Amino acid sequence: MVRYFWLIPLLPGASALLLLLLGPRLSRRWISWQACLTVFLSFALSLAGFVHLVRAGHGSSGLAKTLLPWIASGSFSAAISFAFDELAAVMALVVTGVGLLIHVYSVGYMAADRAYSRYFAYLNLFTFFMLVLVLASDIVLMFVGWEGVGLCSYLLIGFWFERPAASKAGMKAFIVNRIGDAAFIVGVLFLLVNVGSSSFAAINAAPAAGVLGPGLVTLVAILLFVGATGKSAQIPLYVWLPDAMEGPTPVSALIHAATMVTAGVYMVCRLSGLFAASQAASSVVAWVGGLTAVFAATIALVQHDIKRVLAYSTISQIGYMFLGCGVGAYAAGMFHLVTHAFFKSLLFLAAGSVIHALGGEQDMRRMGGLKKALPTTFPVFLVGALAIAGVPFLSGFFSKDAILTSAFAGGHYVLYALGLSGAVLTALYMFRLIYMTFYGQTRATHPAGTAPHVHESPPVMTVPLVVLAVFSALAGFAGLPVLLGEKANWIGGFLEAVLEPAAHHLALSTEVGLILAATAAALAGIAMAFVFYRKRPDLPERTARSFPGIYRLLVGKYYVDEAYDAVVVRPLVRGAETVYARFDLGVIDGALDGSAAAAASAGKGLNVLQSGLVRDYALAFLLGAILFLGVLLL
Amino acid sequence: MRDSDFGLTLAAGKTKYRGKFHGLGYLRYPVALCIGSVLAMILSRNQAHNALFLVLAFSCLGGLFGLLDAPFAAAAQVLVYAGAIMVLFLFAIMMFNLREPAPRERRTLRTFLAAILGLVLFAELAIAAVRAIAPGSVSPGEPDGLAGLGRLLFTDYLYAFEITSLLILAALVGALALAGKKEGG
Amino acid sequence: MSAMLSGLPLVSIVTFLPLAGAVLLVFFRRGSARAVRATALGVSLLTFVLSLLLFFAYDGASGLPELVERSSWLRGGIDYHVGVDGISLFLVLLAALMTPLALLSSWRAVDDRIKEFSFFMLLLETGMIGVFVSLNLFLFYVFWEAMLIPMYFLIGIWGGRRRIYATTKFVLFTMFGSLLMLVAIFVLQAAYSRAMGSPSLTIADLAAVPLSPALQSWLFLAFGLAFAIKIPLFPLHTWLPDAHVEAPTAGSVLLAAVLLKMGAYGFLRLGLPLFPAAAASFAPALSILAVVGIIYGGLMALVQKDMKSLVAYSSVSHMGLIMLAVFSLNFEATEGAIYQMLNHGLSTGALFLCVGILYERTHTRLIADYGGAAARMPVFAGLFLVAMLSSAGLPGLNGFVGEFLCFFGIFAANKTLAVLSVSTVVLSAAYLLWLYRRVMHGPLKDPADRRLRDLDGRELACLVPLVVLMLFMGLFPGTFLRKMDSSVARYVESLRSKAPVVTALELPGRPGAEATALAEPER
Amino acid sequence: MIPPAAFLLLSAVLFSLGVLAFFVKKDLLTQFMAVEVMLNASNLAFLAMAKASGQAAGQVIVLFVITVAAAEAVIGLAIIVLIFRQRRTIRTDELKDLRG
Repeated sequence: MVRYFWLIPLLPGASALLLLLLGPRLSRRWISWQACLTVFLSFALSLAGFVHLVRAGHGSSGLAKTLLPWIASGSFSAAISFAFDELAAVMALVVTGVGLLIHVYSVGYMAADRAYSRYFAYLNLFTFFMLVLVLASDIVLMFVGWEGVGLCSYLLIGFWFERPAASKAGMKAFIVNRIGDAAFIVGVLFLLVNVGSSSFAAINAAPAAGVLGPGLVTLVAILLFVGATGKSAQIPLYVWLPDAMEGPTPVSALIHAATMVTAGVYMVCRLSGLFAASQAASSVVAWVGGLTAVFAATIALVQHDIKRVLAYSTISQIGYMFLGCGVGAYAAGMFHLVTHAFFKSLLFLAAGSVIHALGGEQDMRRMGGLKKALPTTFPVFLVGALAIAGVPFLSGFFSKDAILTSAFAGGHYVLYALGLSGAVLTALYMFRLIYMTFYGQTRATHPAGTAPHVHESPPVMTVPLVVLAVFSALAGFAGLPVLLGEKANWIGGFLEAVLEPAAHHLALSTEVGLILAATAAALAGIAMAFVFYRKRPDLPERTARSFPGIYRLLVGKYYVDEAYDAVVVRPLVRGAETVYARFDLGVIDGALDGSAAAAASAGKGLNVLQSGLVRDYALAFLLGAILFLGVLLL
Repeated sequence: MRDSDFGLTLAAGKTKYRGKFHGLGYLRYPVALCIGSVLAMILSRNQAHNALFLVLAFSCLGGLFGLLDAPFAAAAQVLVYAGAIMVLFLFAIMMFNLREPAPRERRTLRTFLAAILGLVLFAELAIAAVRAIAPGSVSPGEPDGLAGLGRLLFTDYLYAFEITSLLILAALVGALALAGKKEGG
Repeated sequence: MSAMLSGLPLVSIVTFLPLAGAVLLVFFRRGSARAVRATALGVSLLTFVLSLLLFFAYDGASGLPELVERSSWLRGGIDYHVGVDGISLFLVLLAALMTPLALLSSWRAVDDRIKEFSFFMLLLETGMIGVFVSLNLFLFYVFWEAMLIPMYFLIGIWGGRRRIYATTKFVLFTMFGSLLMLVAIFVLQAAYSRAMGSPSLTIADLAAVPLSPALQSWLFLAFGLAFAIKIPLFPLHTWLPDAHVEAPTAGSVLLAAVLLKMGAYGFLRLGLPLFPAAAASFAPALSILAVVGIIYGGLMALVQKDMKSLVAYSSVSHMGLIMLAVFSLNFEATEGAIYQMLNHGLSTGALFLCVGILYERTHTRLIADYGGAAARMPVFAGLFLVAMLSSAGLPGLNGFVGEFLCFFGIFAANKTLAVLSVSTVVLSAAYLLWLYRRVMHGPLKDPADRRLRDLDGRELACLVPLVVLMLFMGLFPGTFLRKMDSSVARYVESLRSKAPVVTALELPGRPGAEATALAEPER
Repeated sequence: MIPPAAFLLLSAVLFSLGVLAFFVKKDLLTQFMAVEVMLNASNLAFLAMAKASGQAAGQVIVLFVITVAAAEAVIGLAIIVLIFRQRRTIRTDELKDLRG
């Protein structure tokens, strides 16, 4: 069974193809089963491969399979070849596992949608591309998956294309991603030309082998990282992710929380050999991650749309992952990626359940008091919130702690402080969300003036929630702090086969202190939220009034969108319009029409010679003949 | 006529082939007749006379062709040119039925220019002719005669020959289409 | 297979079958539109099938032209000399594929003077294929010019409102270029005659003639101008949007898919091999123009209000990339350029077909008149999307393979230009997706408008083959690249052997890249 | 043996006279006759060279020229007749339609 691991991506791919071609003719039942089953099979295969790797222990080189000699031209070659190593196994499990749950959840969530088959076709297609990205053993093939998930993200954000906002958000996502991808391509080109191979093994080995000079390593790593900032929504290319919430909620959960947006982190981990070789590039990664973590968290504090809060939270959490990678703790970054996939998709799906229950309402100001009405959604939401806030013994606690500890251990104290303050903010905005949504009085209004009929979602939606909640709660035990023993950090050990190991070790007391600090941060955030949004609901407004500037800045999301629009988009379009009118139509075409006019007037001048008498023409002819003959005779 | 004598003696005097020119004597008359009738055509203002002068000139040329060992060309010249084509011209003149003779030609700038250019052209052609006969430029030999000509026509020049027949056909149809139409439809 | 075919003059058959079909059409009665259409389509389809045989018969091991037919035609080295090699083979296939599709696309769109229309289309096909298969310079020129005539009429008779302006501009531009080329051809022939004693216009022979640097430069410029206009290279591109906007759909399809390739093909077949030293010395300047064209075309496409001129400007941008690759003068870039020529043919052809399909329904090409068409035309939306993504170079589709090879080759030659050219990745996504959003997405412009029906069988038959081919070429580029390999290797080899400057193609002030060594072909 | 140079010179004389006639005359018909004179002059040159070089090709050309001249005369006269019918004149200084 393990031998057929290359079917992991192909199964959802085949399903997507079938759905795209035959979609509208198939029954909903068939579509649901086909879509979920193929992802389930992929999951089963991933699990089998994972078990195989665990059993084989260290020293196994993983599985590899070349399907096609894809592009080969001169010194450039890239094959469609998959590899299944520890890193890919973890990621594939997350993608197929969370993906499966979200597929199942979607069966319920999208039940009423007209374009049911199209939705599942896109979702399957996404799974396919994501798995290609994960399993690719060469960077060009990874780029196929990389762009493919971008495409699916475009398609799914704009799934309800009749809504202008959705269509616009989809386009924005794709184009912003492409900006990153352009840098990524340049990075890949540097690698291809200098390393001479596109396989990850060769690239990771290149800095050590001296094939890439130190300057080049930094340049390439930063270029690739720019690509990652696009895909993983980091500063400065994060702007598309909040808008992407226009897509269906399960899509936000799968693509814009659990899997695709973390592809950048996965890529950095995949190329950890390259990134680790450049101190400068690593610092860039760490700083961008750390700053994004805090930056996005501050915006999340003042958002009113429940999904946007989660979107900014996602940006912030991915910032943590990059922070981890940047300080050399790749395993910790990956660990956080896994736990984040669980609790963030849980949060999104639960938010979807809330939205579903309220008939499409997303504004938290019109929610409240849903605790009783949603007996399953509330507890699982709470679990997710506790996990992300970093309350001890839930998954987020361990993974975040692993990152912060590594930052501290590496001597990056400023980054550590950033991370810690981000943790406070995380707890704060998450519990703000909990209190606004589930506690207090209902503020829900209905167009008709009657209270909407709030109802809990069907089991097909709640069961995945519960499963995810269990994982969000317990996944942390895969990577316990090292102070509990050398083997405690199981996932770190597992991934060590592929990733660069974290170098630093701390004294026991320091580590305990850090854990306590993290716990304190989480609790402080929750306490603040409790005070602000539960005990003294008037406080937020008063605070806002006392710092009007900061508040407006936050609500305006630092006006980054507006700045991009004013500095990049509008000058480009206006400039192009001007150039088109003035230069293309004016100068170039004008020159042409001008020369035509000149030729015409010259013709008029020469018209004097045209008497219309045959004899004059003949005379000219004779003159020509004489001259010609004369030349011949000379 | 003085013109021709002048030309021939000029050429004869210039070259060292003087010895070969003694046979020219009896040629003097057809040559003179030919040139004279062309001159007469230029001077006369009656179109019918012009056509008849041309018949005369072309007949003389036909004789000269025969002297150049081209009997078939000579026959064709007399039959087709002097006969058929010029008769065609006469028919055309008859159709116009012009009562008054053509008006006097005025000596315009254009005529003067044309005369000068004609002289220059003649000078050039004469030079070309003399050079063409310069030693080494030609290798005399006997033509194959009429049979050889026929063979050439139906082998090397077969396509050209066939195309000419098509051309004649096209001319026939064209002339009918052009001139055959009644005025005003 | 090839043994069976060896007796047949396959190349000539493929070239002249459309012409024969066109002559056949002349004898049809005026009223029999259906029969005329069916015959024209049948002939072009048969041509395509035969051209597929060409693909199988071509072996490609030596890299030299195969299936060569040669017989003397006129004096002065003018021979009838045709054949295909790895560079021309797929362009012949492209022309043979696009013509039936273009004919099919105009099944309903053109109902005026259908006989003449079909006649010119078939004539155009012969011209296009002829240009690609000619191995004699004079023959090349004859076909090159012969192609112009039907296109002139296609735009001038069946075009839009400003068709006369557009077609005159088109002819003036292209004629201007090709006349200079004709002069250059004669000069070249004379030079060969002087050097070698007997005249020849065989392209392979002419490459061997030694030319003084000055003469070489002039000749290269004369040829280059003709080709640059055809490509079109910035700033000679302004005829293209006009011609495209006014041309009927079928004309636009062939113009974009095949005719633009003539320029790039001309550089590959003539411009560079005949004048390698001049080409190398002009390459930096032309490369810069190409880069400007990439960015300029992309920006202009962004602000177009007419769908057809948007696609036309996108062609300027894409062809710029192809030119840049051609001037990178290394193996990967050249192969990428050829591949990208095919891709551009398919994707832009498909885009014009899509625009034509929309135009047939609503009779407007203005983007602002559309909105939400995807709701009414889901199948069309899907196919349009694929065509668009292929044009934008999405991995997994054909565009990516060509684009990436081009990038790779360009990068190996000059990093700055490569980085600038990568901007097309962003620009093409921006203008195409924006177009797609405005036309296909959003609320329906006029919900009562029933004209926007989904595709019928005929339109599917137009688009589906292209989309399938896009996927196939994206996944199995080896099928195509392997047939090109030895020809391209031979081509690059000969350039390098003749002009050592070529390897150090770097802009002034920038030291030669250490990477160029890697760009040497392996075989 | 008649020297070819003599014939060539005669040909030159006739040709020049033809040219002169073409420009001096003002009616289409006579101008057309002048063209015929020039054609004959060239025929003479062809034959002279054929004789000098001993190749029959010159004679073949002459035959073609005569044939083509016949066709040309037919068409030319037809055109002249047509012009006369429409304009009632064949004077070339009155025909100015070539002026655009």
